[in-house]
This record gives sequence, structure tokens and C-alpha cells, in this order.
Amino acid sequence: MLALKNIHKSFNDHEILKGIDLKINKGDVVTIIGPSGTGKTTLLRCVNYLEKPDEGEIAFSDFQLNYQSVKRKDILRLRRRTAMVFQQYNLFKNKTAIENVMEAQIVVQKKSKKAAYEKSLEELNRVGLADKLDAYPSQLSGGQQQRVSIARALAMEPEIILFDEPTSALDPELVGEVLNVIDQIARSGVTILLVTHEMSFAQNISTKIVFMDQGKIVEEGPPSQIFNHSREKRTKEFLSHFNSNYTKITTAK
Amino acid sequence: MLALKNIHKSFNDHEILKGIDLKINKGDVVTIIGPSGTGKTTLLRCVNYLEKPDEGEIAFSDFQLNYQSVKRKDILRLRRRTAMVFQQYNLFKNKTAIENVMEAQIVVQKKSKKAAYEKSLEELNRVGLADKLDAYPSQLSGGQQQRVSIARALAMEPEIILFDEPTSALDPELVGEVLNVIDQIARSGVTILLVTHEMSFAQNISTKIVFMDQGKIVEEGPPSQIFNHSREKRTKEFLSHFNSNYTKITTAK
Amino acid sequence: MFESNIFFQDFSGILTVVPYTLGLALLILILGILIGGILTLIDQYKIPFLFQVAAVCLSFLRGTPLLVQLYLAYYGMPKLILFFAGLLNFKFDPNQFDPVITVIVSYSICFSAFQSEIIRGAFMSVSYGQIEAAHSLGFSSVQTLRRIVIPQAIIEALPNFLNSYLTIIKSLSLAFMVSVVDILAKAKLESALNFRYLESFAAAAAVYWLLCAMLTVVFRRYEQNIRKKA
Amino acid sequence: MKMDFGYMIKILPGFISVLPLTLVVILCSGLFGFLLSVLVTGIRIKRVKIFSPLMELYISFTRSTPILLQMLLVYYGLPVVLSLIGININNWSGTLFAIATLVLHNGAFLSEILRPAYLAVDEGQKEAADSLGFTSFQKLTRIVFPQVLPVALPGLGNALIYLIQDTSILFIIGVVDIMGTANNLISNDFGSRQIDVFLTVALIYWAISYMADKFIKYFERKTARYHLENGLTR
Amino acid sequence: TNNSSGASQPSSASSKSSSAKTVQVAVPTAEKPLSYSENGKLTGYEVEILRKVDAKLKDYSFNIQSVSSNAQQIGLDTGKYDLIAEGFFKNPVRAQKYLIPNENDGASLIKIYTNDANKSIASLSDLSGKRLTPVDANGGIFNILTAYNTQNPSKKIDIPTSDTGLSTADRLKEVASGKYDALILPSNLGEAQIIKQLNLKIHTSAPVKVIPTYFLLSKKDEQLKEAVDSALKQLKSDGTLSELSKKYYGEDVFQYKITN
Ligand SMILES: Nc1ncnc2c1ncn2[C@@H]1O[C@H](COP(=O)(O)OP(=O)(O)OP(=O)(O)O)[C@@H](O)[C@H]1O
Ligand SMILES: Nc1ncnc2c1ncn2[C@@H]1O[C@H](COP(=O)(O)OP(=O)(O)OP(=O)(O)O)[C@@H](O)[C@H]1O
Ligand SMILES: [Mg+2]
Ligand SMILES: [Mg+2]
Repeated sequence: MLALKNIHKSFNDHEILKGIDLKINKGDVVTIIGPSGTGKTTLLRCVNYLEKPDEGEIAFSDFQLNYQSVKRKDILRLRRRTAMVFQQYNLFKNKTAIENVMEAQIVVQKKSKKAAYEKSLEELNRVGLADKLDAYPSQLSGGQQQRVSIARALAMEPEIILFDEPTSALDPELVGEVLNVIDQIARSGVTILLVTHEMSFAQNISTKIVFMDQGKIVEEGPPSQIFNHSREKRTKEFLSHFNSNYTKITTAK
Repeated sequence: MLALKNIHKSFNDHEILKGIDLKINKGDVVTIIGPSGTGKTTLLRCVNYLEKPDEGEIAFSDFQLNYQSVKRKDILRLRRRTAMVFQQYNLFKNKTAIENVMEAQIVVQKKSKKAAYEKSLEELNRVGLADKLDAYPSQLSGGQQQRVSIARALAMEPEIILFDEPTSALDPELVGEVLNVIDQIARSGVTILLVTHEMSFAQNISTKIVFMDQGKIVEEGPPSQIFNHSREKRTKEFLSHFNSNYTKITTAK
Repeated sequence: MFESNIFFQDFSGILTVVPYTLGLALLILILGILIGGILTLIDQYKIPFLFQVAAVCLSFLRGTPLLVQLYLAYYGMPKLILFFAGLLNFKFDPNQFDPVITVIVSYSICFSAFQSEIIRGAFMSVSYGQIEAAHSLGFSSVQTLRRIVIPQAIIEALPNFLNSYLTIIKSLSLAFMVSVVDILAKAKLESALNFRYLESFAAAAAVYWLLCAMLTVVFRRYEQNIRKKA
Repeated sequence: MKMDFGYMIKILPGFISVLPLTLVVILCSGLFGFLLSVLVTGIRIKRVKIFSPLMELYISFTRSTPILLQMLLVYYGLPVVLSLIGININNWSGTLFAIATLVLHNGAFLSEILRPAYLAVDEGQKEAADSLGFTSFQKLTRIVFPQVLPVALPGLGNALIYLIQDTSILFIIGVVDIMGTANNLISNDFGSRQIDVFLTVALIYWAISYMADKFIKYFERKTARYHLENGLTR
Repeated sequence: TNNSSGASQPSSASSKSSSAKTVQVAVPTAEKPLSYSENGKLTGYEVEILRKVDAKLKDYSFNIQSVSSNAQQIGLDTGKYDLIAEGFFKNPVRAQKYLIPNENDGASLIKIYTNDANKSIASLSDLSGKRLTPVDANGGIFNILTAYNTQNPSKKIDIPTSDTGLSTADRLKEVASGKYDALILPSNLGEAQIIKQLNLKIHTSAPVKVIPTYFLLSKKDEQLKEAVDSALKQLKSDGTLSELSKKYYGEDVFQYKITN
């Protein structure tokens, strides 16, 4: 459904992405893992065109976009088919929870207010926030904000949702509630591309794990292969770091 | 060494602390656990007088302070014998790492610049930051900032250090470095009062665990008792939440 | 129509009062900041009674034209001093009272209202955690203010203080009413002798512009210097 | 300083009668000045070629010269400049010239308030709008501007107070406003009751400024719910 | 507030020829008795003379507007106005820059106002060493005193300056209170009235100077100047000007001999 071809990106003459190829099928849940500074965030941002790659192509089944000859219209079209959930939530501070979810439906999809309202209600219900419709972001806890931002993405009915470390800014007790929501979305058949440090979560939820290091994809495959029978030395080494003396335990409902 | 007697505190007619009694001996590492909103932070802040309790007493071996008849001088005296490490670090933004550690020694303890410098160097060494003396907080990672803030507290040679969720604002990968430093301090015989969600860490490090719920201490005792042979139903219930399907794993060096 | 040699003659004439104008404005700025700072503290800590009085004063000072305030001060101040001098039993001759003092006092008080707003905004930019950290280490309130809050707030306030400085420099042109000669007054005096108004006003504009450009560069450099550290 | 309250009350109606004129000038120049400043700020932030440095020049000039000079420049200079390109504005009334001056003045002045406020809006907010497929214009009007407002409001409030006092430049070109009425009164009895007149003027300006402050505070309260604060006390 | 826009109605339009040229005329806004508004109507010595002159000129039609005195002369320089009137003195620079009619439209009687302690002051040279109230930098007194100083270097007068802003009444009060020794001003600013009204102890000297005052015209219009001259001449000889002087100044300024 979505294919990235040979994506390159440099910052100040320093190459961060060194040719990434990745195929995602409809309904896939693809998780990217890898050490800090490897370019995971940068890759995700390129898919949404928040970062302009220097080279490469992105292809949907019916629509192609080459980064070298891109037009404003193409960018908008791309963004309307993808949705991003940010690590820092980035909810619109001047809008209530439901207004946050409605806004893009009205402005971008030109839906009527009523239709947008109903859709938003549905999505907020899905993430368990039907009782916080009129709260401003500053009145919501981190976990609640992250769930609103997921609802905002879902409401756009994108073909794929991009998550960048959706729980790393959360208090440990709030991590569970967000992971549960993502889990549930994944089960409902939405296509997901996800960056996370929650290894056991990745293991449980993903159909495919992608291990990145130094701007390249080192290895990809189903969770069982990557976590238990990794073929690459670098991957094994990375995963061994995740056996520490302090095991952190999170709540979940 | 430190005894809290019957501490009460309300916000807007809503009683948050409902009479807390707690004894801490020299060299103890006491960890407070409990659900969110229970008043753990409030209790810690009362010990440092950042929050003024409505009732109660705090007693050192040679010095008593009753919250109803407190004087400005007493507060300063109390604060000079305790030190707080904040969740959000709260390093002075306009000072370098070493200046952050020196500042209170010069201003509050009236030490000479030289003496303060040497002491600060020693403490920064202890937390493994001897190479970052002249960095401003904005140039340090979260874990490094938290370690500077620990050095700042240590340099005051307080009788007790208060930690409020010292790792919950950190990226998962940085948690380990801070936990290691606290572990090491605890082993060196400093008295510690700590609030944390890192259960396995609490279990490893503490001499005593205090479980709080709804503004009261429900149960206290050595880690083995609380975690494995808890006498109270509420404690067991709370700890059972920490067995989820998603186990979060953190790095440590 | 426009004689450039007269322009340059006026220009150099005006330059002679620039140091005086700058110095006077600086004095007013500093006094204004001190008074404004005190007003802000009274407001922030909600000191009873003083707090209400300060609010009324601030509203009046902000809300009425400087010209009117200057006029009221010109007549009121000597009388006020005379009254207190009488109480304290020392001699004061209101006829010897220098109008520059009137200008300094009335301008400082008037502009303190605007400085107070700036300082309030700057304090707002310092996060409360910084203050708690200082308190937890045993800093007294004054030590916290002096060593932690003010050094951080000043960075935010600096561009606004420059704005105020420029405003004061410009407003000093009103002080010519009570014989204090600033840049614009000097321009008027130049043209009074040669009747060349266009040239002298153009020269004044050039001087103002030059000053502003130079001050902006100096302030921006200083601001970058201290901002680097935060 | 003896005050003659009877006289102050007697001259009040004269001031009230010019109040509508002053208010219209405040309203027009405030509104159009604000719109101009939005345009200027946009040019500077987008770094539009040629225009952006021109705007910097315009702002530095406006910031550095007294408004009296700007008034004279507009009143005498603008007709000369415009006549060069064939536009005749000599039949404009003085009020229009005063409004033009105040608009130009505020366009620069407010831009210095709006620009930092714009920069204070979190980059993430703009990215979120981008990622949802907003066009640049939608992003600006629906997301960025509502967030710039609370940050800029205290500065805008100060500017409004300055504007109210600056309307007295009307009198320089012979339009009788509040200050003009005052001057007429003073001149007509050769200044023997200047103090009473000025006290009345002070009260009237105070009243207008007080209302302006209330107006700004209303917006501050409206935006306060999503505006987190720091500060000395809590 | 019809004077607010500055435009007053072209006077007695009926007597104008159809091709009458509009002359832009500027007078000060609030300078009683020269030019001021009363009940919303512009009036004053200069204004009334201008109206009389306007009535006499068939080929011109005056558009009289009021602006602040600073603005007046800049406006004449830039061509916004054709004629300005504010009791201007003649001097070489003005003579070179503007057209000045041959006929004066009035005269300024410079008098010295003193308090009891200084009532002996009767001439400019007596002012040397005295504390003079600040002189308006835009007015002719400043020039008279500077000229005096260059001619009498041995008996220089200390000349403080200020902007307009403090009224004549305020200045007279300051002299009466002893803050200053003397005030020197043209006598046509209402001094006599103020002194009487406020009951001030002030001594008024005889005129130390009698200076003719003129309209100033822009250089380009020689014809207008001649027309104005002939009109002024007629108005003088038929006594109109003396009458206006009595009405606005309380005395006929044309009775004094011009000093220079
Ligand atoms: N705008 C930018 N300008 C310059 N360098 C950048 C920029 N954005 C990212 N980088 C650099 O690119 C590299 C990859 O960054 P990226 O955020 O994609 O890593 P990541 O894999 O997401 O790491 P983490 O797990 O820490 O989030 C880093 O070295 C970073 O410093
Ligand atoms: N300044 C305040 N004003 C009003 N209510 C407050 C204030 N500070 C804390 N509270 C309330 O007191 C209760 C206890 O707060 P506290 O921060 O002590 O909880 P906690 O046990 O530390 O929780 P967490 O684990 O989430 O940090 C909460 O319900 C909180 O809303
Ligand atoms: Mg990242
Ligand atoms: Mg807490």
C-alpha cells in the first residue's frame, strides 16, 4: 500500500538517512526500533513531508510522489492520506479536545460542523475520552492529551498513521492507557508505522519490526525473528542493552 | 533523626494529607509509593516547607519546628538541613553546571569561592560529570541535568535528601544513569526520602517502603514485607496493577 | 529649496546636545526601572493597601498625557517641596528650583508605569521552579530575587527597556516647555536663527535615526551575549 | 494650586463634543494600523525579498523619530510624493492625514510586538497543522494567530494607550480634538486657568484609557484558559 | 467644529470673478488675539484682516485654515500654503526666502513687564544681568534679543529659551512671584487683561520696540503680492486696520512710530 524508495536526507552536509527502502501493506503494523540519533524520527517526518528528503520516492497504490519534482498540491494530497501522532502531542492549545479533533475535518475535508462533531465524538469515545470533550489541552493529563491527538489522527481516516515514540513523554502510569489504545487501533485493521522504545509492546503488537542503525535499515522481519532469532550481530548487540538490572513496570488497565 | 508528626494539609477545603507520622533514622533510604494524586509530592514539599502544612510538627534530633508557630528563621534553618531534587531538575538556567552547585554554598553557607569550587568539583565528579563543568543547563541532556541537580543537593551536605520522582521526566534511555547515581549515594550512607514509580528500583535500594493512599500511610515496612508479604488488602491491590502485559525495559550502564 | 550646507550645520549643532539628552534619558530610564520594579513587587506580592494605591497610580500614570503630567509637576512640585521643607524646618527657595529636576522626577514617575508592565512580563517568563529550587536550598527571598530571578528576567526585559529608552529620548522634546534643551529643541533653536525649518527638522530626524540605529546594535549585541548563557 | 471645580464642569461639554472625533480617529487608526502591522510582520517573517529590508528601514525610522516629525512629513511630504505619480490628495481633510500618520506609525510599532509573539508560538503547533494537511493560510488564521494573540496582548494594550495619547497630533495640523479644545480654552483667557483645563484633560484621557484597558483585559481573560503562566507567585 | 478641517468658506463668493484663483492661507490655531476660535468660529486680528483683503481681491479667493505655528512655515516651504499670517517680523533670511508685501498689516509693540523690585527696567540694555523668563524659540523676540546681543557685546543679555506651552498668564505670574525679574513680549498677547484680571503686581514699560508685522507669501506669486499690497493700502487709509487693532489689541498700534 505504501512504499518508500531510496530515501536520502542530509542535515548540514551530514547524511542522516542513507537510502531507505520500505514496503508497508494494508493492515500492517510496522515498528521501527534502533539506537538514539539513528534517524527514526527523521524518516517518519519525511513520510509526512514535514522534512523534505533530498532524494527518493514515496508511492501509494494510485499515487506517486518524487521528492525532486514535488508540487505544493502533491504535498497536501500526501498529508491528507497520512496522519502523524507526535511525541509531544502538539494539540492545538487554543482549542478544546473536541475542537482539536473537529478542526481538520472542517478546514481540510470541508465537512459540515455537524458531521465533524459526530465523527469526533465517535473517535473520542474510541480512545475513552467522551467525558473530556470541552477540556483545553492545558487541563488534560499527558496520557489524555496523547489520546486526543490519536483521535485527531484517526478522525481524518488516513490510510496510514505515523506514531513517533507516542509514550516517551508520559508518566509511567499513563503509558499503559496510551499503549492500550494503540493496541486496539492496530487490531481494528488500521495501517500503522510506529517508532518506540517499548520493546515488549513492539513485540506484542507488530506484524513487522524494522531495526535501523546509522541511517540504514539493518534488518527487518516478524517480531519473533528479530527478538529471538536475529541474523545480524548489530541487532543482537542492541537488544542485549535492554536487559538491565532495573526493570521498569508499567500499569495497564 | 527526622520525625514527622501528624502533618495535615488541605487545598481549597479539600484535605490532601490527613495526619502523616513518619520516622526516619540516619542512613535510612525511605521510599514512598502509592497511586497518583495521593499526596506523595505534597508530603515531600511539606518537609522542605515549599508547602506550608496546616498542622503538625517536624523534629530533628536537636531542633523542632511546629507549623503553627513557625518563624522565617526556622524555615531557613529547616531548609539548610534538607535538600530537594526536583522531578523537573530546576537547575538555574543562567548558571553553568559548576556554578549551579557552587551558588548556594556561597550565598547560603557563606563559603569562600575557592572552597565552594573544590566541593562542587568533588560532587560533580561523584555523579560522573567532571567534564561538563562549564556547560549551561540548556546544553545538557535530561539525565545530565538531573545529575547536576543531585550534585547541587549533595554539596550542601544536608542531613536528608528528598527526591520527587527523579527519573519520570527522563527519556527511557537516560533513566538508568540517574538511578545508578542514586543507588551509589544511598550506599554511601546518606539519608534519603524518595518518591518513585520504579518499583524494582525501590525494592533494590530501600531500607523501608512506605505505601500511601488517599492522604494516609497505609502500610510501612522493609521491601521484602511490602512487596511479598503485604498485610494490607489495599497495598496488594495497588501492587497487582504493576503486573501488566507490557513490561518496559530500560537501559543501564 | 533644500540647502544641504544648512542641513549639515544644523546637524552638527544638534550633535552638541546629544550627550546631554542621552544622559538625561538614561537617568530617567534607570530611576523609572527602580520605581517600576518596586511597583511590580508591590503588585505581585499583593501587599495590602499599598497594592490598591499602586494600582490607581499606575492607571493614572499610564492613562494621562505626559505633557499634562509635566505641567502639573512644574507647578505642583515646588509647592510640595516647600510644604515638606516647612514641616522639616529647612529653607527652600522655590524660585531657585531647577526645572531639570522637575523633568527628571516627573518623567521617572510617568515612565515607571510602563517599566512596571515590562518588568511584570519579564518576571512572568521566569518559571516558578527556579524560585522553588532556590528556596529549597535555603536562599532568602531577597537572595532569590537578586541572584536567580533578576538575572533571568533581565534577558526578556532588555529589548523592551531599549524601546523605553528610545521613547524617553523622543519624549524629552516636550521638556523644552520648561526650558530643557534636547535634540528637537536644539533643532528649533537652530531654525529660529536662520528660519530654515525644513533643514533643521530633517537634521533632527537624521540624528534620532542614527541614535536609534546605534543603540539597537549595541543592545542587540549585549542581549545576544547574555542570551548565550541561558 | 487652587482648583476651580465649577469651571471644570463648565468646560466639560466642550470636550465631550469632540470626543466622537477622537474616538473615530482612535478606532480607525487602531484598526488599520493593526492590519498594516500584520502585513509588515508577515513580510518580515517570510523574509520576502526586497520588501523585507525595506520594512526594517521603515520600522527603524518610525521607532526612532518623534511622531510630531512623522506627522509633518506625512502632511507636507505625502502630497508632494503622491503628486509625482499623479495622485492629488491636497483636498484630503486634516483628520485623514492624521489617521494616515497614526496608521503608518502603528504599522511599524505593532509589528515589533507581533513578531516576537509569533516566534513564541511553539513550532509543534505549526507542524501539527501541516501534518493534517492545512494550507499555509488556514494554518495562520486558525491555529497560529489565535495563539499569538494572548502573548501579544499586554504589548498591544500599551500600544493602544500610546495611540490614545498620540491622537493629540491632530492639533498640530489644526484639527480640534481634546488637546485642541484645551489649547483653545487656554488661549481664550490667556492661560490664567491652564491648570484646571489640564486637570480636566487628564481626567478625560484617563477615562478613555481606563476603558481601553478594560477592553484589552476582556481579551486577556478570554484567552487565559489556554495560556499557561509562570511568575513570582502562584 | 467646521474650522477643524481648516477649510473656511470662500468669502463673499458673489463678488469673485469666475476664474478666481484659490489661495491657500494658513493662520495659527490658538493664539489669541491673532487667530483663535470663538464658539467654533475662526477669528482674530489676522483672520479678520485676511477676510477684508479677500473681499477686496476679485481674482483671488482665500481658503483660510488653521495649523500649529511650526507647521505653518514648513507648509509655506513645501508649497502647501501660498500665504501665512502670524504677526511675522521682516528679516533678511525671510526676505530672501519669501515674498514680503511692502505694506505691513500691523505692528508689534515690544514691552517689558517687571515686578516691583525691577520696575526701573525701561530698555533692552537694562535687561543685562537680569533673570529673563524663557523666550519662545519660535518667536521674534528670540531674534530681537540675539540681534541686540551681537550689537552690544559689552552689555549682553542672558537669553533662556523654551517651547510654547506655558501661557503668558503663567509667565506673568512667575515674574510677579519673583521667580524671574522680567518678561519681554509683544503687548498684543492679552497681558493688560491678565494683569487686571489676576490682579498682579506688574509694571509695564513703554514700547521698547515697535516692529511692523507682515504676511509671508511664497516666492512664486508676485502678482498676488501686488494685489495684497494695494488692498492693505486701502484698508489702512480708510481706517479699517486701526479699527481692528483697537478691537483686538485695545489700542491703535498704527499710532506708534516704527523703530528699527
Ligand atoms: N533539523 C535538524 N538539523 C540538524 N540535524 C538534525 C535535525 N534533525 C535531526 N538531526 C540529526 O539527525 C540525527 C537523527 O535524528 P533523529 O531525531 O531522526 O534520530 P532518532 O533515531 O529519532 O533518535 P531518538 O531515538 O533519540 O529520537 C541526529 O544526529 C540529529 O542530531
Ligand atoms: N497547589 C495546589 N492547589 C490545589 N490542589 C493541589 C495543589 N497541589 C496539589 N494539589 C492536589 O493535591 C492532590 C495530591 O497531589 P500530589 O501532587 O501530592 O500527588 P502525588 O501523590 O504526588 O501524585 P503523582 O504520583 O501523580 O505525582 C492532587 O489531587 C492535586 O490535585
Ligand atoms: Mg526520535
Ligand atoms: Mg507527585
